[in-house]
Amino acid sequence: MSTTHEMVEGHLSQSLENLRTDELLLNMGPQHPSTHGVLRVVVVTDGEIVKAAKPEIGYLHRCFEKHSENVDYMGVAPYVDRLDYLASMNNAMGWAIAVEGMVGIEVPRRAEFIRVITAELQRIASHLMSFGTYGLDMGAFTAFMFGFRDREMILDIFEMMSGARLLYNYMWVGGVSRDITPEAIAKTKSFLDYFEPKIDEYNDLLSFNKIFIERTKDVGVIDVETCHSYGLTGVMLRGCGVKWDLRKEVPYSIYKEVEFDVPVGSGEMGTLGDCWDRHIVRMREMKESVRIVRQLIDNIPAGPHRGKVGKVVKVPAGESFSRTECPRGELAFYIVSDGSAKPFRVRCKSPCFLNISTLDELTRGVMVADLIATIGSLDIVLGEVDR
Amino acid sequence: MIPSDSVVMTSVDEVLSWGRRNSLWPLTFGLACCAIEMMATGASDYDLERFGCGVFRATPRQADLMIVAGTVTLKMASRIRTLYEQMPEPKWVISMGSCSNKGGPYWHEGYHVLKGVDRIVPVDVYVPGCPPRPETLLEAVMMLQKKIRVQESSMGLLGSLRKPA
Amino acid sequence: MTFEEIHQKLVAKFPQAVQGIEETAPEKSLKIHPEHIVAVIRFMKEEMQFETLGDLCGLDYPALPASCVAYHMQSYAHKKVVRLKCYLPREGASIESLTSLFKAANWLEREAFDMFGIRFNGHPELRRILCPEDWVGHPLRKDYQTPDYYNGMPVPLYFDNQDESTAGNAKT
Amino acid sequence: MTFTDYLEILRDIVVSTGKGMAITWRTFVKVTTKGAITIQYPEMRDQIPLGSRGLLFNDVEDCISCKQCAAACPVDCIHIEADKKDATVAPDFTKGGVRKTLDLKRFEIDISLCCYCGLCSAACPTDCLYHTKEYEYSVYERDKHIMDYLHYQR
Repeated sequence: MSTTHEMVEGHLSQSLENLRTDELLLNMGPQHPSTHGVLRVVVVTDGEIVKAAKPEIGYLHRCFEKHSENVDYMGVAPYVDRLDYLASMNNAMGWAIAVEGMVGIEVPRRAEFIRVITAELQRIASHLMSFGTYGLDMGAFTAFMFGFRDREMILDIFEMMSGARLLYNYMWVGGVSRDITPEAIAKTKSFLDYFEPKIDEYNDLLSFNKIFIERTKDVGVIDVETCHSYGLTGVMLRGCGVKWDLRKEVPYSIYKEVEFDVPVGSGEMGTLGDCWDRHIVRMREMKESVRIVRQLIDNIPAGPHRGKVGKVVKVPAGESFSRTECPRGELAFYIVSDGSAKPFRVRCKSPCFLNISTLDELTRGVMVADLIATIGSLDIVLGEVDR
Repeated sequence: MIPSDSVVMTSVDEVLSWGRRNSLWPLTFGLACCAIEMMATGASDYDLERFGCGVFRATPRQADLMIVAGTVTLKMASRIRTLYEQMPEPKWVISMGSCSNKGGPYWHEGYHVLKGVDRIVPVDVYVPGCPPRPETLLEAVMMLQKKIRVQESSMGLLGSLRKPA
Repeated sequence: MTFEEIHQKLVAKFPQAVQGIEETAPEKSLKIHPEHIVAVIRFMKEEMQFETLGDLCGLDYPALPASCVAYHMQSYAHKKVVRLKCYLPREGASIESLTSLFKAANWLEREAFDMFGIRFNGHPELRRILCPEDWVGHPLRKDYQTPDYYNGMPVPLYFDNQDESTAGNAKT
Repeated sequence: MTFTDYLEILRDIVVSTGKGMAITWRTFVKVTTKGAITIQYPEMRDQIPLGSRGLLFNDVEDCISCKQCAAACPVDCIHIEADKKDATVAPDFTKGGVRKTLDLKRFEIDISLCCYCGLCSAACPTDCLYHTKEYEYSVYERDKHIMDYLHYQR
């Protein structure tokens, strides 16, 4: 006679076998507070565990490449600003450098200085945005408020320089559209003095908060092999320890005259290449950007702010693939020109497009909350993903 | 006796309309660059919360106001129509930015862009700009509140529930 | 490692694959025969330290008439980017897929198929990525006509004969 | 995960969250004493810098209808119609002294298509088309956004 224990065990194990639990197909739809825009992730979950998370994109496909075939080279700049609308200055700089490489215009030194200053300020603003929204994803509302408060100061500087708050059309082919004024220089300097200590404050506020660490360490781990296979660049690559920054390795503009170092993830809190590493690399990159702007802001040389460029930019026939380091990775423009006023074909290789394609492989078998943490750490902008 | 200045005589409609227009709960619904300016409006510098409009609800079930901020693409259009239908009845739409007004810079070659969100959703206030300044969005919210005051009180209590179909 | 050395190495290894150099302005590009593209890229990945596929995009040359796939191989060791171009017939072009070598190729090829209609044999799930599933035509081809209606919604702002925009404000 | 690890994590959480709370508290004190940074919009307006790109405006007297702006606009939202002036009429000059050879009949900018990039105001030879600092012109009907600058009342 089996003891009551065995009977209960037998009954329990027997009844659990044919207990069929279905997997839930969940649409983390195009409208979702933590998908950073119109990204749709089709999630197959077994309870809390994510079986598969296939991202669906294309909800913000605005036909950039079709537009760039029907507008002249100066007219493409407003569309390039709207690609990665959190880092418009970096996109515009990438586009301007690509076209100048083909035409061979000599950009005056003053314009180069102004360009690097604005590009680095834009990098700080973009990383502040990523810091704010990543805090929001993890439930920390103050990070969003602090991040936006400081970002507004940078937007005020840009409005004084270029006339617009978010999409500037400031970097024209051959230089910059308006000269930098002494008030803008003074305001930048006061911003730098105000902002430098704030980065450590924000690290104490969010990055070294134990709850934040527990939520992001060992989550969404990427190794170097996956990076090369997916073609990931920028913060994703530096997050897993590879010291590769285009501004250092293949320096364009005047980055070779500026010294700064490249922060690299080192697996302090968890394994190497997890969400926390990527976050801390972005925070330390802000410090480096402040250092760069400090070195340039005081000795902007005199001279014209734009080189000799006619009303219509004439580009000789040819092809060029030029890469620049954007806050989200290496943004490249592959321009095919047939010598007419309009480009024959413009291909924008966007880093976020490849970043989000890794989502399925990163989030197999994780909790749904970690799926949100991984999407937040990829720091995607849908304007650039869908082009 | 009740001191006369402390008593406010008003119709139930006025109170209903006053309550509605001062607690418009928007739907978190950012599409593109205008969404960043909408978030900047919601953040600390230009506070949308001062107009009772700062509580961004994630689900359409609890939202009264849909701010369409960004480019409406054809793939997204059916979703916007579904979201609009899921919102409870007294609902309003603000179309923010040139893209959702009439297609904006993407009207010429945008094969995948819907030329204006008012083709799928009735719009109450059009906000110009690309992207509009946060103050422009605040002014649009104030214009919408004016429109609610005029529209509600003129139709009476039951009228306000029977929005023109 | 300059462009000429890379060219020599590839010609030495694949004499019939490399069809020549295109003298395009700032950077030259290599014309590769479509049949051997996977072998060439595998060789570049394993032996010539081109660790990652920088970009893969489609092009449409109505004049030739040909459609083309441009591969940009990126090397961290040499700090260089090399462009390989494969010319394909304009209608019904198809080429071997690179998903066996690079996982980035999965999405990049889906976009090239979506925009130009170039089929990639051996791709795990070749379907549209940017346009909706039921979209007709491949938009980035030069002879593409914007559809007049999609799911009942008018697409162009002005129809040819009207100046006034086809607003058609929707009822509630 | 022994009990001491659990306690350790608990201690870290309390310490780091406390540090974060301290930062928020300091900000709270600073804000209540020195005043919030929120711009009380309708009563208090933010000071917009010079040259900020708001609503476009065309000073029609100076316009020589050269259509440079329409050509430079990447979005084609500027519609201009002008016809020849017959030579018999006395010549007409802009403020800047440029001779106007064309008679402007229609100058409209569809603001709900415009992307405020500023390429048109840069291309204008007589600088009559420029961005004002105006940003409060939301409307209830979209057709009011087609700005007709010939009979323009603001």
